[in-house]
Amino acid sequence: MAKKLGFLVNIERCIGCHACEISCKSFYQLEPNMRRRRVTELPEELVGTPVRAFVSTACNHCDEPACKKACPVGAYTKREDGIVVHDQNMCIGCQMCGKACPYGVPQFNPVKKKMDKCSMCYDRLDVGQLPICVEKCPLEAIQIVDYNEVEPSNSVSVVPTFADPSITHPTTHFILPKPGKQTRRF
Amino acid sequence: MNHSEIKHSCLEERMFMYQLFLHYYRGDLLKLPAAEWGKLLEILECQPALQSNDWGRKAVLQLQNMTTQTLEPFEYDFNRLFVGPNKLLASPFESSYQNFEGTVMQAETLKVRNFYYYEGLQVANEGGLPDDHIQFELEFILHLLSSEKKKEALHLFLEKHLLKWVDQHCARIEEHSQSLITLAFGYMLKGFILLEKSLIEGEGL
Amino acid sequence: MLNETISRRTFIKGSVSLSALLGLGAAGTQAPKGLIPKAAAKTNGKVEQFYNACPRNCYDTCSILTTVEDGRITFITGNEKNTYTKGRLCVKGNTYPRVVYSPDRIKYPMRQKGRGSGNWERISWDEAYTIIAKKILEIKKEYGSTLPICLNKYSGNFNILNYATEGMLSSIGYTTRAQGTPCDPAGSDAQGFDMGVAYNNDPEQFLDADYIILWGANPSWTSAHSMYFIEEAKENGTKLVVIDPLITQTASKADEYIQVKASTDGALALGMIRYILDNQLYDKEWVNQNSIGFNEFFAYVKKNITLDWAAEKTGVPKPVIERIAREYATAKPANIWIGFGMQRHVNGGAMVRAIDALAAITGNIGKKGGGVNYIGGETWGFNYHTMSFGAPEGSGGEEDRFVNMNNFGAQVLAANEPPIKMMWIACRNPLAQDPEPTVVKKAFDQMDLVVTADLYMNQTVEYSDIVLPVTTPFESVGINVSYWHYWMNVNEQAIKPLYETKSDLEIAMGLSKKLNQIEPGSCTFPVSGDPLEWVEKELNNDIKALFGVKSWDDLRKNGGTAKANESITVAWNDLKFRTPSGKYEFYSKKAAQYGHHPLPVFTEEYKAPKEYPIRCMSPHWKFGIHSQFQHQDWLMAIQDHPFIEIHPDLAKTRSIKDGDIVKIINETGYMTLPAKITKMVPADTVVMYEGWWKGVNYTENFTVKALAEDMGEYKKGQRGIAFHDNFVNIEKA
Amino acid sequence: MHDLPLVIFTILSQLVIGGFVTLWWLDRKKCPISRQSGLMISISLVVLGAISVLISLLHLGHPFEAYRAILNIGVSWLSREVTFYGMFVGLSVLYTWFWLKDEAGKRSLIGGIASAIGVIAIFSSAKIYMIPAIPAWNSVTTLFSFFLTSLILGPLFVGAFLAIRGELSANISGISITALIAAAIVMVVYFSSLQGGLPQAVEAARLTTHQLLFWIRLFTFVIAFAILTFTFKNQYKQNNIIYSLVFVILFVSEFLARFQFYETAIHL
Repeated sequence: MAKKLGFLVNIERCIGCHACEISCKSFYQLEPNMRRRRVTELPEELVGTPVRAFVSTACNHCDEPACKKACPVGAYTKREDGIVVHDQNMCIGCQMCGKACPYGVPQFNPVKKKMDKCSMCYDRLDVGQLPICVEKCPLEAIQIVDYNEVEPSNSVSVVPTFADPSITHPTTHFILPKPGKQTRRF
Repeated sequence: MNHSEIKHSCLEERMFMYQLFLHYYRGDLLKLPAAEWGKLLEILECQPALQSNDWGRKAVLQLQNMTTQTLEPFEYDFNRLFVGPNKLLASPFESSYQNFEGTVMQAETLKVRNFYYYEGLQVANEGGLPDDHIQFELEFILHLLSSEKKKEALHLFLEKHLLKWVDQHCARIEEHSQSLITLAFGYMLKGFILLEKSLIEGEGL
Repeated sequence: MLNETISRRTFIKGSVSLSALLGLGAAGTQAPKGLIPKAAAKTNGKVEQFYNACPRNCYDTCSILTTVEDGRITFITGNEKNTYTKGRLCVKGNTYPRVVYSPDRIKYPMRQKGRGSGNWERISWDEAYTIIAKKILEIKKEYGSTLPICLNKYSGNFNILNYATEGMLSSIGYTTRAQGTPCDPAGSDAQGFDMGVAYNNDPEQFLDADYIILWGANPSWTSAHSMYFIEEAKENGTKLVVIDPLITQTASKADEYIQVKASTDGALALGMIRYILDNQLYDKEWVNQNSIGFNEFFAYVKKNITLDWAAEKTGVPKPVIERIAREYATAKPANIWIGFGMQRHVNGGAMVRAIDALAAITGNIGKKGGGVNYIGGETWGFNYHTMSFGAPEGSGGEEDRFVNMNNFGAQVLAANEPPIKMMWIACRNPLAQDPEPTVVKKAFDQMDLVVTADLYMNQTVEYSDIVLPVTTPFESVGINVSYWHYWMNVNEQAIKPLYETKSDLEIAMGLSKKLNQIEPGSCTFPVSGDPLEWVEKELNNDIKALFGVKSWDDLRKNGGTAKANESITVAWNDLKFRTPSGKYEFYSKKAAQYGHHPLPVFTEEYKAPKEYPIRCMSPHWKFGIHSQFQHQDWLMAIQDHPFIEIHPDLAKTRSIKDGDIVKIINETGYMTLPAKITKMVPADTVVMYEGWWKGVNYTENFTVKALAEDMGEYKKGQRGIAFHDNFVNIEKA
Repeated sequence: MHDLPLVIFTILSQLVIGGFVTLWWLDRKKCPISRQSGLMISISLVVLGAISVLISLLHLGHPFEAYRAILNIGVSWLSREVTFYGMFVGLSVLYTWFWLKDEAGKRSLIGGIASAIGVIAIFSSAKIYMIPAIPAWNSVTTLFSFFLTSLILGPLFVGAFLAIRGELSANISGISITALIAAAIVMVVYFSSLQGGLPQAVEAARLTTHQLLFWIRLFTFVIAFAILTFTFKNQYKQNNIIYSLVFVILFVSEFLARFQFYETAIHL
């Protein structure tokens, strides 16, 4: 059976440090505001008690990628293993994919005048290496999972700020933080 | 004058201008005493290239107004623009313009380095100084100008490198310059680059 | 097109005159050449890898793997051979390529005409050395000693070879030194009184802990690599308790978070001790065999401490104190990590002593996975060869004179006979990082010469006479260890130094050479030497044996990183304490000698003055280490302005809304910055993160007074600053 | 604002298609239109069509590679829009040719095919924007409003043109008033559905109504409606000045509406 690769983001472990984001940027030498992975702050009341929580997201390599449907030149392909790949050589920079993606993943690169997005480092995966963000997360909070093999029981497919997964069926899953006990003065 | 003579004189004139800018960016003019500036001005006043365009004329006019007082802040302003220690206001590195975040020693710098290699040259302190400092690019152009055979390479280098960024560089000088001299040289460079552009367009290739 | 009317003759004349005028041949003939014939062997696409060490003032002190292509760095990441770094860097480390190749680096030695004027002239290294050397000799002549020369160097780069700066100054005679540390002094004294010295367990042993209390520590932001082991432990069932006045990122990860009133942690520890003693949960055997003064301490607690008092004092309900005390006392082993922030109070040292006592009575000290972990220095046994040359013969004065780094401005101004006339600043940014920056500036004004060595323009450089450009770790050689983990990391030179940058060691040699040229024998520091030889001289047999390496070069060839022998990774495993009694000292005569209560008693916290009722804390920021990194644009792209965190209840009383500009003010100074309304801070406290200076005309220290901590003299020579006892008022600006 | 080329393109293309269909319809209904007038209108539509295509290229990162945009016609509505609109413009050139040649039969046939393709083009165009990622767009009202723009601007354009030429024989006011009433209903439905929709839709509605542009849009719309109603029964008033004026007012109105459509779109 074909693979269905997706990111599994462990918010319980994520400390919002942005190392995933910057290591990816450094490795691919992306322009300053280009981010293939982004860390965003979640609402303080995410788990009931107020905490600092972050989620790291990249391309969600959806089962029904809206970018692929929107792209007029067919620059998007979904590989057998589920990775949605954007061929920058074909891209004409119309930016429809960025509009159509519920997660706003494809970003317009103002230098190349083309769209840019995470490829799950498929060229690294193909030679047995992990994606940069997975390898470089100091907390090992990002994993690649073959969802055809395991459906992590403790994971969810949506967090606040994350768009309705029924639109494009993203493969990214999240492990939510367990609420800790708090004794607060305020 | 016949046709070839015009070209010849153009070439020498160009070499003069490139040399002047090379000296300028290398900092050779920083310690020039006031009297010597007068002589330099005299030479500049009889340069056909300078007199032939607005920016050049503007530059010479600026320099004619020079006094000993204007000489003093020249060095400080030169350093603020091109040397430091502050954030450079008009970086003399090509990559500061060609690289999107202005980082030096990236692909843009390597392209320049490879051009030098192609001509059998390298920066003396390679790795120690980014290869795309304007001073090296000017020196490289002078090297290419010295031989008719290298004309094609010269045009390619000008088009791919110097002409691509110097406009922006001059704009930043205009924006941040606080000294009459740095501004004059900014104008002069801008005017000269315009001439170079039209020359290349004229010669086609 | 070109004007044809001007004759060729005129023109050639011009060209020749230009060259004559400048006293140079035409470019490319006699002038120094920028371009030279290419070396034949040069090829493109050569990829090499080097080991580097992150030398910043950080627990994690990472081992770095640097990829270099065609002589330029293309990627910088962690070294996988180091089981603490684990092949990964923090967010700041990931920005190193930009740190090296930012066009904004300081490139050349420069001299400023008029301090703060921004009028800089470029000078050669030789000129720089000459100016400095002449000034040094002039001062020596005028005052009969070099004491008017003051060094202020601290933690910007902990490469062992960087002690060359201290060494060079010692080599010219006796000088004045900024002494002490704004970092850990009170806590280090406390642990010194209790155990002889601060000594922590290997942080990789969080995995062996059954129970972890992070007491005022926020490793999520300040030690991401430790946080990995803590999260792993949590996943294995270890309970993580975080005690902190703020809901830090780490507190957000805790199984249990306890919000203690700032500066009352000692009361909480003593309350827990009272419960443990009352309930016979303490380790009688451990206490009997390994400590002195337990009975006196026991008596103090019984007499003075009650749980109700502790609850009242700390704001933590009694049942919670009881439960945590029971859990901690019954977990084996239980691990406490005391953060530096917790002791930045006027009673910080006393609080650390109380927490130490808690760990001691439960027998957690000397146990793998346990301990009361604060800081350690067991791996720092280098030769410090760079500091070994001594003052030259005939130096005036008898010994170095010290001023307190934590009250630098005032003490420099107060110093006389002789006064301080010259300052050398390295690895520091005092105008941004010191309390009362206006006073520091006044001290600068009194100087004849201020020399600063730095990587980037900052407030201190702006106010210097001479700036010396320094190398990044990737451009020089070195060796690093950590004050937290047990690894030693090699730092290879990965690339040529850019521009005219030099390492502190090279600067020291260069200046010594110049001094000896002008006045032979005036500086004992070697005038030349290969940094590779220098670094080998740092390793002695003990340290080689400890790390199992033959030499620096051997380590370089074998992974670039080595871990110390297991025998030292469990603090006090042999239970031979380095106190006068050789035991754990609940009762410390040493403490009494230094004017403290001999027992770990509670001392009162600093009380808020009426006009300034709000505590303003300035903990470390996740995108910077002090004033380093924050200004890098890769990080500015994530967060481009400082802010102040305010609890919604407090904000309401001042009608402050999220994003409003707020003025923070007290008798020392004021600043204005945007508010972030958040429940992460208590309603009696506001938080402004430390080290932000780029793009603003203030620093977090504008309201910080040079208020001393209770301890610090014993181990660091000077007390620290109670940074977190900073009281202010806020209003909508 | 980087979507401006799209604002202009959609408005112009819908105007052109609407105008084209009107011209073809009137011509087919044997309303007397002189060859010269037909040719002029037809040419002006071709020119506007060409301009709209050129402007649409401006929002591409690589305008010269735009030809590749038809590659993904199997799934991409953008590809379909490009293809059908391209075909439409091509056919309108041919149509113009038959005006020039004055071949009424071929003209009618080609015009019919082109009209059908134009309708498909508008449909494709609307479908591009009906995406869940942008709740304010993801509704059938987008489809209606695109067609209504066409219906509001197209006939008026031709009507004004014919009125200037003195050849207007059909009551354009009727169509326009109907279109405006429909547009008003769609507007009401649109805003009430936004209000009851996802938070991003509510925000889009809030943003829209908080801009001055919205009130100018409403004002111009009402004014145009009033003028048209006033002229509806009075053929004498259906003159070149009135139609030109109303066309300009409505063009501004529709332009503003479309501008806001892009400007206030909140992404999920």
